[in-house]
Amino acid sequence: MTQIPAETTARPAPRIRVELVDHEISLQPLRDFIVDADTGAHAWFEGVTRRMTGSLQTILLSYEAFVPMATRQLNALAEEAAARFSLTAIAITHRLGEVPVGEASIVIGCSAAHRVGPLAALPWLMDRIKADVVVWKREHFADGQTQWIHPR
Amino acid sequence: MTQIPAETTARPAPRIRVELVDHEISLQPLRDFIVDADTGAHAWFEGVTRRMTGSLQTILLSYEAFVPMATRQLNALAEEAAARFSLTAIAITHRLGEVPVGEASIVIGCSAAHRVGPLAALPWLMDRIKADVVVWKREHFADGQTQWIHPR
Amino acid sequence: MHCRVLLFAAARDLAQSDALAVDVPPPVTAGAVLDAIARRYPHLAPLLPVCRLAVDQSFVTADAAIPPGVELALIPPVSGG
Amino acid sequence: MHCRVLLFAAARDLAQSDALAVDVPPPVTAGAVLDAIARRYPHLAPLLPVCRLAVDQSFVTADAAIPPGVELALIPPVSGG
Repeated sequence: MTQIPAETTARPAPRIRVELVDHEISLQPLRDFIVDADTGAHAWFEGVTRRMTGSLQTILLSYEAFVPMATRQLNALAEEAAARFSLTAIAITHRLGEVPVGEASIVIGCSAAHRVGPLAALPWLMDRIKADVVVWKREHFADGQTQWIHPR
Repeated sequence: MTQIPAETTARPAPRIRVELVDHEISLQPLRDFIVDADTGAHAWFEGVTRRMTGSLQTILLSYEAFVPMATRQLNALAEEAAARFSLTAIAITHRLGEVPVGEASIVIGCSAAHRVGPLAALPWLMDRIKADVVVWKREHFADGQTQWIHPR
Repeated sequence: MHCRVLLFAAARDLAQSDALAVDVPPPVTAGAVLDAIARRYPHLAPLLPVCRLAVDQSFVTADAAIPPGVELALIPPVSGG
Repeated sequence: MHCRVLLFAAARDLAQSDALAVDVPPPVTAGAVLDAIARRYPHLAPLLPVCRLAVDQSFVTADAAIPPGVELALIPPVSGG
């Protein structure tokens, strides 16, 4: 935070919140973070463990991360998204450890005065996260097999 | 619902829920509606009354609709989005009447097995809704003036 | 043909009514209905060029024929969402 | 140069350890580190062509020089989100 008094015409710095957590992701604190009286558009993405991948039944996914690097990457992506898409606030939470079917592994929320930026930011962020952020998913199938997912 | 037993390979019809309401929009029923064990991706948009439009301070917005036509249009758009973006479920709620600063006038949620469809569906739907759905917004400014918003 | 037309938003405020009625000489097209409204309700005339007509809750173009007994609605530019 | 490299996901399972150590002859580049890992840990060799090396938590290309004292991490294809 700067000590210089804000000018009313100055665009405030975007608010950014990045977390890696080992428990179920609560939406309410994320909503409280991205909402303010001057944001008219809020967009959200939740990635959730689903039951079927092709004909294989998933029991749960477990996620592991290189935590300090992933945290740094997510903060950098959030900063870049905020600048590129004129966001007011952005929150990214990735869950690590076991994530049962129906629960979220990632939640991204972002806000701005108008809808175009937040709606464009979500797919951009998800593409970048899936390409580069050092988090790995392991599938646990109903037949007892497990498998690291290393897309090529 | 059909009486013919579902084949496991058949793609079930998308679930669609459209509502025009005159009270604050609750997210939880919408989440419950779009979530199931086979949807891995949920995307959301909330349009919220914001305080400032340019240098004018908004106290609240009020919305009016040609309700039967708007309901029909939203159902048609939801059907088209579900087909175009391979959605599993889609929920659109538009609030009518007065919507104070910080509360949502519209919430759209949609889900699918994978993220691309829901993320592409939201901006497509919002563009179509803003172009064609027979809902009108009236701004109530802090100085007591009101104004119908009729974008050209 | 005698046509009743539903009004909304600024159009309703300008007309101070949620519907209006006009007599439209044949051929009764959507454009002819809008022209008849402009003549009969000069207060509405400035808004009409940006309005659409909905027939039985579907938008139609200006050359669309209007059969008797349909529901007509004057649709100013929308601003939902 | 003696290099310690952090391991994750399938690479860690294959090596049965969360880090490995290799001696890399000069010039010490990221590519030379990966080559040294492949020779010293043949179990890891099939995964290495799709792995990236991170130096002090930033990805580097194969020709990047590796100075002493940095933190090295072997990054298999990621699958977060």
